[in-house]
Amino acid sequence: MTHLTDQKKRERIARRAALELYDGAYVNLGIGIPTLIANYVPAGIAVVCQAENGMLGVGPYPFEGQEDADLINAGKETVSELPGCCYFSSADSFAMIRGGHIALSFLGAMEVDELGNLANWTIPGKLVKGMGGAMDLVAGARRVVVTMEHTSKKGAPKILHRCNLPFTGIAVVETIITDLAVIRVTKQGLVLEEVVPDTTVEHVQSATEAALLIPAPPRIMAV
Amino acid sequence: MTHLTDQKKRERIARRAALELYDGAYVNLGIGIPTLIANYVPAGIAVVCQAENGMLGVGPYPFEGQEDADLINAGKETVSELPGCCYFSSADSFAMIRGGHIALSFLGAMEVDELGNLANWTIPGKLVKGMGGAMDLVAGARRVVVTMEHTSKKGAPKILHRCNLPFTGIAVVETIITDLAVIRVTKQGLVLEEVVPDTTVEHVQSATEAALLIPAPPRIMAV
Amino acid sequence: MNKTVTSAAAAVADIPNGATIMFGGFGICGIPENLIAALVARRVTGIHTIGNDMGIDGFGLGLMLEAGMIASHTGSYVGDNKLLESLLVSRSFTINLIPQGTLAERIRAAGAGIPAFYTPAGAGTQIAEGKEIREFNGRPYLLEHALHADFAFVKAWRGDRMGNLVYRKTARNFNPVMATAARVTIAEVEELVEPGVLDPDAIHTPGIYVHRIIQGERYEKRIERRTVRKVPA
Amino acid sequence: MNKTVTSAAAAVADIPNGATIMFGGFGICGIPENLIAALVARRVTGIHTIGNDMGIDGFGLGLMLEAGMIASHTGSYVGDNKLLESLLVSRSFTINLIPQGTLAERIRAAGAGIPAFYTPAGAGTQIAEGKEIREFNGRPYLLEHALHADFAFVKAWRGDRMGNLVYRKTARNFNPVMATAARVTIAEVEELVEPGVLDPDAIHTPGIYVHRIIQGERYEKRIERRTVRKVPA
Repeated sequence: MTHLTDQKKRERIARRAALELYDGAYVNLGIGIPTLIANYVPAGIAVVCQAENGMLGVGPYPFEGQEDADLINAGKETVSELPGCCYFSSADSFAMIRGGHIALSFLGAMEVDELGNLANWTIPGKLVKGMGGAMDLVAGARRVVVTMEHTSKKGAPKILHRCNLPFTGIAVVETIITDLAVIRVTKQGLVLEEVVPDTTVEHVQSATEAALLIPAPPRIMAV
Repeated sequence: MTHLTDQKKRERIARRAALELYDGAYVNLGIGIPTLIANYVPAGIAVVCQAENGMLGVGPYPFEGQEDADLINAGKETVSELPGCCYFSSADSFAMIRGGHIALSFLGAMEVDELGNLANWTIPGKLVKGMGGAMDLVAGARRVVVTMEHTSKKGAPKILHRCNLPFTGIAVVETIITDLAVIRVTKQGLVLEEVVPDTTVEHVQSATEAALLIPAPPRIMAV
Repeated sequence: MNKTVTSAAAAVADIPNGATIMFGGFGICGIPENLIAALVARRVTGIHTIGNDMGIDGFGLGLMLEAGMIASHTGSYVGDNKLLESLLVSRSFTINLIPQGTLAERIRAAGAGIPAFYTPAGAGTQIAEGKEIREFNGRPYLLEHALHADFAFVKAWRGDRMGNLVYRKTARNFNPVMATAARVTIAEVEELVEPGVLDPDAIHTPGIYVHRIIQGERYEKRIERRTVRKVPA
Repeated sequence: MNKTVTSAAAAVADIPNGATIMFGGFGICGIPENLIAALVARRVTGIHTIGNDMGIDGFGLGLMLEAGMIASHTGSYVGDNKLLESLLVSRSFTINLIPQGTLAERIRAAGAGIPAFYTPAGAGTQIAEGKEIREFNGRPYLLEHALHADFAFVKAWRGDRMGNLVYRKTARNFNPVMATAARVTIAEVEELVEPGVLDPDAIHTPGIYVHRIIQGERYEKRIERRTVRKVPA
């Protein structure tokens, strides 16, 4: 198996996640790996990115010298405008999110389990930084896609039978995309749909606490 | 006692109601007599009129030829803009009303009773036209002032011990201004505060079903 | 991204009998004239309409009423349509009357993912019958539920092909909130422009809420009550 | 009607110790710099702050934190202020964390006369503890209550002396909704204009919500995370 740098892993995840996009999709990209997805939008596809602080049509980072203190994304980074963008208040932004108008929400995770439960906001005993908009996003977006490294830095599984950490949302995750595999959350459990070319189904299962269902041979994940 | 035409009665009521205004007040003027109040705003006082279909800063009827189909009040009449006016949606308009931001709501009434209950939207057995925004206005405005003729066309009292008609709101009316008197709704009951110069306290009481309290000699109502 | 549909007829072509449709407008101000006309031309039936009122005889929702297309109406006021009055008197029509603010807020709730909320409007009245009543700070409130629709017809002044909309003056009214509350929102505009033309700070309805947009034609924009002042000599 | 106050100091002169104050802004974008500075200069104490976050060390609400003026904070995120982190670790500070959308909606509810509403955010999580849970269409929702304040400090781009406000780009964020939810709303603007200058169709906060307005001075408008692309050669 190839040993990838963290940066390569993150790019691999983002590249695969971008294949979930479709023309005309309204999406929210979380902080971290999800932010990278914007770099891999397939050609011929136009998506509209929402920033939950109050913008649709978020563009790339501004050119040097064109930064505007009044124009940031939810990660507080300076961004630019795309034609057709618009602004709205936090209340209107979360009405949009909660009301199911965002097609796809990509988020990172500390843990995901086979019921689609998600934990990504706090570790008991450690500093609580706050959930920000994550609880609203996972409750409101029509599809929640978790993008994360398959295991922790120490190699411990993050895809579990049941989450140990406090939940961000219950039964909210629909798809998990990692540096090793694409996993779909179904009523029957976690279905292994794709694996990367440089690994095996057995390795993916060994890096996963939850049992993976394989109703059909997994496809090769595009990397 | 002077016999007034209906038009004179309505003007008298509107003129007295205008004395409830104060500089900087945000007010909603209902259909009918309340609409006339705008004609009697005391000099030196600026009030901002709200139209619940989505406008603050409603101006007078437009000059001939300047009517705009996109600019109407809640009575569906063409109106004009005053400087500093603004527009908003129906949802935002009633958020404003329900949230207690309108200082004064003037409405007509079929019946008012000594608990401050108001009936002004429907008569059983007759055609129901709908409550429009009246229930929201009486529930949300900080002060509700009823402006109406003291009795029905047939001379029957409209200020009752208890309303007979279906309620628009419960314990919502604070002041009643008629062609005969100004009456304040208090926890103790209806207090007769002012009577018009051309009538007597006895006459006002005889035209009123509810008992009128007179803790202090009524003032002369400005007509 | 291009949500432009070539005609009002095409924009409403898939609306089935029995659909629930929201109609923007207050009286006949800010109503989707072209979409209503196209729907009337299709003669779909059993439509459940949601709108503040039913306009006037011969214009706006009045046209659908006259064509016998409406199975029920939900709104706050009906008093300005004489045909509707007579249908109500003859009890041949179902109407659901709701306080105007509650109507607007129930529609907003549907768009905003709020299944239910409490409101003071109507507490203690007929409107409260059968509803949950709850006290907050000693005052009674009614539980009201989100009001959704299959389709929303909205009318804006200007729009772009991504669906961003700007309304003009009091023609805004119920349009923006209805745009958020339907499975499919169809907008008609007086002027269709390219993305980037509308000021991003001044867009009232973000394009995300609009699924189809048409350039309206031949706006009548009738006035219900023409009230004027004399021009001073 | 003139709501103009001559200085930030005058605008905040009556704020007592122990007041609950909402602060517009997301991070340090769209924060009421002048009003915060004036309040810090007064050294009022025991303030209960409500805001999405607490900005950064040395700017925004961070200044009030450093001055020891804050008794508690209600918001959705605290991660970008190191002093706050250490206060939380030492348990010398009370914080109430709320999902960002629930925070925004609770504030909107306060302004809109809605005492409580149901939301799906946080159902099944720690956030749900002690809260009423209710199913609608088979899905659990939490009952959340309106969140009011004594004062709201908001920052707009332009405003007029009647209190009408227009925000710029993502500096809008929590400002408009907070403007509706306090007994006294104080606005600071980069440019104060006469009534009639702002386009009535493009006003974000109607003047009715604003009680005092000041022309702000010397805006720093710091950037928290400056991220840029190279200009192509």
